[in-house]
Amino acid sequence: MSNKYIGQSVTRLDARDKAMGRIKYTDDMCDKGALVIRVLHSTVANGIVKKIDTEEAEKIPGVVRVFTCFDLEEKHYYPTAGHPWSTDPAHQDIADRLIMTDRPLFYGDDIGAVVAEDEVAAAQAIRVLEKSVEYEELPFVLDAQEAMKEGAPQLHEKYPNNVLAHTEIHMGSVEEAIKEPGLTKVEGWYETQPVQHCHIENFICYAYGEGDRTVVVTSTQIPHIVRRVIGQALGMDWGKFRVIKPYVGGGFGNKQDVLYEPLCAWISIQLGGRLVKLDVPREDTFISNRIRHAIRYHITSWMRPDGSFAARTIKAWCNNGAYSSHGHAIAAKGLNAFPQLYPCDNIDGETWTVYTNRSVAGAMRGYGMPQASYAFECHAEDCARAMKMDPLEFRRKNLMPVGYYHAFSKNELYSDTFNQCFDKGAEIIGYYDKVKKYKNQTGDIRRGIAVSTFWYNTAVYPIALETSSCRIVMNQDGSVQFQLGETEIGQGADTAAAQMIAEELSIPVSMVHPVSCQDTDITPFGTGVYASRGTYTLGFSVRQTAMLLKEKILEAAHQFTRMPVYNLDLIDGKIVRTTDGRELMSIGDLALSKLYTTDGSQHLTAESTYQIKSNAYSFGCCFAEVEVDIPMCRVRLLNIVNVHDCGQVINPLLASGQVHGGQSMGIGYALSEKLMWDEKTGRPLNNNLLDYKLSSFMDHPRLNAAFVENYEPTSAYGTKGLGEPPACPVAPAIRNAIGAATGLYINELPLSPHTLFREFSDAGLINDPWRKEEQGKEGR
Amino acid sequence: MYDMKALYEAESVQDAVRLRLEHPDAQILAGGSDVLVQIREGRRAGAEFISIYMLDELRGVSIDEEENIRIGSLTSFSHITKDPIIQKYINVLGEAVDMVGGPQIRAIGTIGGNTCNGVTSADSASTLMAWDAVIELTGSEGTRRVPIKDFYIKAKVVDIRPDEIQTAILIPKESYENCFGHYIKYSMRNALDIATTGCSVNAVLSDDKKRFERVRIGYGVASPIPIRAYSAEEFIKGKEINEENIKEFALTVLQDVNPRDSWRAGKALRQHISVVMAERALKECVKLAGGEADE
Amino acid sequence: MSKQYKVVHCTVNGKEIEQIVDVRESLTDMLRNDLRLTSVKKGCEVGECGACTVIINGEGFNSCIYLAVWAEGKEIWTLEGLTGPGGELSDIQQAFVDEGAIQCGFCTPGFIMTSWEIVNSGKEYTDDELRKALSGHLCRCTGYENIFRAVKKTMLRHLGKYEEAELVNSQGITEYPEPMPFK
Amino acid sequence: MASQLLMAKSPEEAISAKTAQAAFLAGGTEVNRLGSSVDAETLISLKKCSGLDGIESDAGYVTIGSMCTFQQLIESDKVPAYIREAAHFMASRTKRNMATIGGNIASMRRDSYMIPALIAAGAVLELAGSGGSCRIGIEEYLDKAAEYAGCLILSVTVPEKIKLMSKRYSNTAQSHAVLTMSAAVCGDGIVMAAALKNSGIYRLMDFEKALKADPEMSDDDIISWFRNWDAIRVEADMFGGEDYKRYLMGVTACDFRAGLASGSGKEVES
Repeated sequence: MSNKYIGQSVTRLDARDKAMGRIKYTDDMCDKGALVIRVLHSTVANGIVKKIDTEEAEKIPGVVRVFTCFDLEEKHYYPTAGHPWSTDPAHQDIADRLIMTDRPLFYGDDIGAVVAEDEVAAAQAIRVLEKSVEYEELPFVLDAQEAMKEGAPQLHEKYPNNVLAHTEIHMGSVEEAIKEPGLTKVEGWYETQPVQHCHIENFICYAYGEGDRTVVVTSTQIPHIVRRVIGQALGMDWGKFRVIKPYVGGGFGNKQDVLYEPLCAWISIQLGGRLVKLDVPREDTFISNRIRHAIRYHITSWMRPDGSFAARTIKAWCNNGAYSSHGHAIAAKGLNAFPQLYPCDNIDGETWTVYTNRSVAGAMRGYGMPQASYAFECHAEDCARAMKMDPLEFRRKNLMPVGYYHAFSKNELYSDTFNQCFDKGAEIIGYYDKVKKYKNQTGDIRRGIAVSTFWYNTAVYPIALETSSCRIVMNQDGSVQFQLGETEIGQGADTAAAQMIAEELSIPVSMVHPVSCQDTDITPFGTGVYASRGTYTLGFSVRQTAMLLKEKILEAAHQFTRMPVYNLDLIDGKIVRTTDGRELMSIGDLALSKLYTTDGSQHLTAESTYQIKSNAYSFGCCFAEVEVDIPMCRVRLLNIVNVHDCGQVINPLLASGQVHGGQSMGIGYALSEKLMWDEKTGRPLNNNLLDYKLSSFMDHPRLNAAFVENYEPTSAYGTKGLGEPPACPVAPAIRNAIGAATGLYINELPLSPHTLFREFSDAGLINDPWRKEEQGKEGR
Repeated sequence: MYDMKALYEAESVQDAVRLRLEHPDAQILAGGSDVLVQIREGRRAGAEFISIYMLDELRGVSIDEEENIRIGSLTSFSHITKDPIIQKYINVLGEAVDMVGGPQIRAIGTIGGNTCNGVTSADSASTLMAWDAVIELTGSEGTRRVPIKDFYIKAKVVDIRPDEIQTAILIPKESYENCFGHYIKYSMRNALDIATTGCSVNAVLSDDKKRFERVRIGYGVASPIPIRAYSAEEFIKGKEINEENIKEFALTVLQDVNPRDSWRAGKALRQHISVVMAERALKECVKLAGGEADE
Repeated sequence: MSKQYKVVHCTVNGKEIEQIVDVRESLTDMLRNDLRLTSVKKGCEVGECGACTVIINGEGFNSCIYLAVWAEGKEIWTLEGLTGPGGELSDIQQAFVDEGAIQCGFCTPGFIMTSWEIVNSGKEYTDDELRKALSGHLCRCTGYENIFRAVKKTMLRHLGKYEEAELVNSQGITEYPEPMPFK
Repeated sequence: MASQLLMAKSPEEAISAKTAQAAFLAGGTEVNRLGSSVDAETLISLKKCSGLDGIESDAGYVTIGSMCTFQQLIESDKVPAYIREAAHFMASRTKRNMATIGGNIASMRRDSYMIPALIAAGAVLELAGSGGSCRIGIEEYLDKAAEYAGCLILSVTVPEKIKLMSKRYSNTAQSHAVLTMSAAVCGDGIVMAAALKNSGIYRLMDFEKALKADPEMSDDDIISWFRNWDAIRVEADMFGGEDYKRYLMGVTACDFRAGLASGSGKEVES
């Protein structure tokens, strides 16, 4: 049956309020009288805090209290990752963080906090305190492979050689397979860089006492998990906390970690429940929240003359920064994807997650796949070139075939999704003509076009618990409110859920109201949004709950119409007798009657939890066309098209918005974004929005999103993940397009002027007569 | 909220001068797009400030009796770009300041502030340097005029006396008469960015448009303060307009620029870009002046 | 050291305002904390992200690096002022809603104020000029695409070019002229 | 609501600012309350006005500054007991911290805590007006209220040692009194005054004469005297019927006569 609301570009439910400026984010809700907290950060990359002299700071007018790492009576180490908890200790995240530590492990670690009446006094106090900390400085290490070597500084005793985890995969026998004659070996190192989420609303939370409990209002993706972690961090019952999540100004994974909520709650408690607000300045967001894992790959493939893979090996070193946060999950996801994207019988793969004295890496849109996609697709391009095959044809030949089944995750590729996406994208951008047009150019300014794809799945089954709960309450006029554990952070989860409920109950979307701001005291349990699970996961509990409610509605309808339930249905807000199509009463009349009847009055409501035991492949591709100005070492992105198979699209307008956002993050990842540290001092160099080159309006061409809708059989409404996939294929597509234009295929990100100048000089594309002697392999 | 010990608001230029004398260590606040940010970062926190933002008398562009183009020091970047006199005689300055930050920064930022904070990356500085601008300062003893190349002393230090404020920037007639300029800003992104290197070239061609009568070239971020590449200017003076001379002109700039090596950009990259920009900017000037720069 | 206060007289969203401020306050502080106009957002406090943009005497400014005392005698508009008395959205606000130009919504207020200035300027901006005029705002959710569409459509409608406005969504792929040796 | 507030630094400044549309603001319990009887364009605050808050005793008399609050009176050792007792009639401590003696007099409340006692004590007010300052008895001030309305009360002077009794009738400590009466020995006779809610503040001269003429009047005679006294207006209202009010005055007069005669008057030494 054709859908009435699903698949429609329904306007975002909160769009009007946001366009009027009356939407309330955390800072907008906080009372003016709140005290301001500023965190005191370590100014050494590795060390021990011997003493912090707080006397001078405490004298500054306006300073209310100064806390230091020595004020913790008991040290409660806690995990910060936004993962569902597990009763099996082997599955629990590593609990290695303190709200304030006397053992800073990176420049920007939290060693104290100031509470003041306004931000000026707080900043004055911080500047004074920073000069009155006595450290025992220790040597530090910033690179992942360096950190694994003997003699490198050890961050955590329980993890020798700073290796948080090391996993391997083996299939068939590489040793044997490479003995086959006539094989071509292709090898490459691929380097991805640390980047940051840069959501425009910095992390912010405030806390105050209420009865014998503490309320924490915070900008987060995972309110229920935040409550659990605050309890763990403070060594108190989890029920002693109530977490409220107002509208959020972007998260992208940074707010899928528990950041400063525990410290803020603890300070409020120390001050007898006073209202305290902790808002993180942009400079601290860059280094003291979470960043994306920088991963270095070494991939080798042995190709048969017909362009198929005989054997493949992969090694990946994943720089995790100073604390575990999400731990090995990011590296593991990349490794797990390697044998699936380009299946091969003989594969050896291993990956390490390594501690370094750098900002903590956590979840960021793609969760390891943008890095892996860059390595896999650069390597695939290199293999295609080695075999003198058209890159697109090479991919069509080697990519995961239809019907592929992955035993561990029970995922299955039900449709010819790769080819469908390639065809659609090639047609939109005019790929084939442009490939011909741009063959062997010679001028200073050259153009190139290329395509890349990626592997992605939806949600985290079977690696972790996948559950979603929903409550729907019907009002006397037949309209409903619904509550969900899945949080709205700008991706449109509320609107998608409303469309699903409208479809299931057959009432207009205007009668479906989200209770958007989750409150752990009221909202049914849910682990929040991450891993592109939003629409997919909530679909299960929403449909199940809506069906339960419909059952109650039809039973009530039976009471007032005498017709048997199986002859009744709910269509366009009316109770209809299916045998002859007659409309018997409106849903509003029914709801009113059922509530106020003196014979069996009942409030029509339903609530249920659904544990999801399935996953879904969500693939797609990106076509990028670039113009390279070789002398100026600049790349201009002319056109870009992403085609995604995310199953049935619930809301095309919002879905294309998600693709645009992912493309934008991918463009920055490819061309300009990179967090840098001073090798000598371990100090971050560009932790502000001026020196960290986020793409501006003038760095983007028009963005194009297209969809191939293969209904996902395992999904409640045929949907699959779409939040993260668009960020994955863009960087490799741009790299390959630059290669197509200049013949130079660069294995390092970002492809900024610095990188291009060095590579163009080495390759002789740039020859500065005055630099004849110096040109050559400059240090990577 | 900003950490200021005190804020004094000047109502007139004389008032500003009086406040400068009364509060010797108070710093001047014009548009504030740099100073306010440095207060928040801590560098200027807790200082006293004299705000001259309200002095409308220092805004506007005009031609004075000596036919200098007179730009009031508090004229905002966006107003300079849109000003008819600028567009007619020294459009390159309007283009240069139109590359500062974003539209909102250009609405608040002033050309006086941009030059007074003595930063080599200031987008207006390299062009003003290339057009031999003259800085007019007003103090208790009246006004004083300083050529811009003497105004910059060293990084972040300019020739402004304790009782003075900058009141105008003048472009002499012989500097702008049938002279055509082009500015290239090399930065890592196309908006909201500081120049990695800035190159401003202007040229006066011979009447038959075949030779270079005068060429001036200024650089930002090629040394601690904005500079002129005099050797290149000397080389090209009077030379015929052709590819070979232009290329040689571009190479000669290396004798004048000495960019430093930093994490923001390597020395080799800055040198390379300086040469490429010199060539391209000069070719653009020739085209603007109606000459033939053979492609 | 005693605090310095000053009374600021200005019009905000069409209403005469007399507000006493601490001279150290930025205009964002005054608008958000004193006048409770919370549509003005703080993203960086250094004039980079544009989330705090308000219109002062017809021009867009980053209110975070604009002293409150400088608002003396100025006419200021924030997003709250664009909505009609009965809650009617102006056409630029409606375009942001219709074109899916809003996701998390944190950069939206700043973007709409600059867009309001553009579409009411009566000028026809080329695509590059439009990008430059909007380049004072950073957004991480939308990749700027639907914002570009919303602003271009509204601009064209203001100029009476309705058919051309409807074509905006279909021009995703741009054919650029052959590359000159240099631009 | 007043649109302008002036902070007078001296009585002269206060007086020069006093126009028809301006009103003095003393403690503020009357001027600032909701539904206040005072409705002025400008308020002239006396809070910072010099010279109005002292309490001096000199040759058997005490001069109290008009801006002294009721609580200051109570806590002062110079102020005679009968004044402190009257001040206690204002039950709310917080109100006593604000209300001033000058303000209480100037507002001429029909249920004034203070005025009957001042009349009985023969208090003398020092007033300052546009024409300069003068000293008049409180009765004259009350009788010619309109004439003195523009003047500023500077101080109140009362005798230190006199025998004076006061009585106040109200439902609760906080509620308005239906009747407040005071009486004092003056020479060979008694001076008596009464503040009757919704009626007025009276010097009971007629009764004093009647008592003087027939000192042996019986209590019943006194009670019936008051029942028939038609010189003042007594009406029934929420505070009580006419007979009730007249009876109250009568029985109180009896108590005063007995109290003052037997020397057990509240001439409590400080």
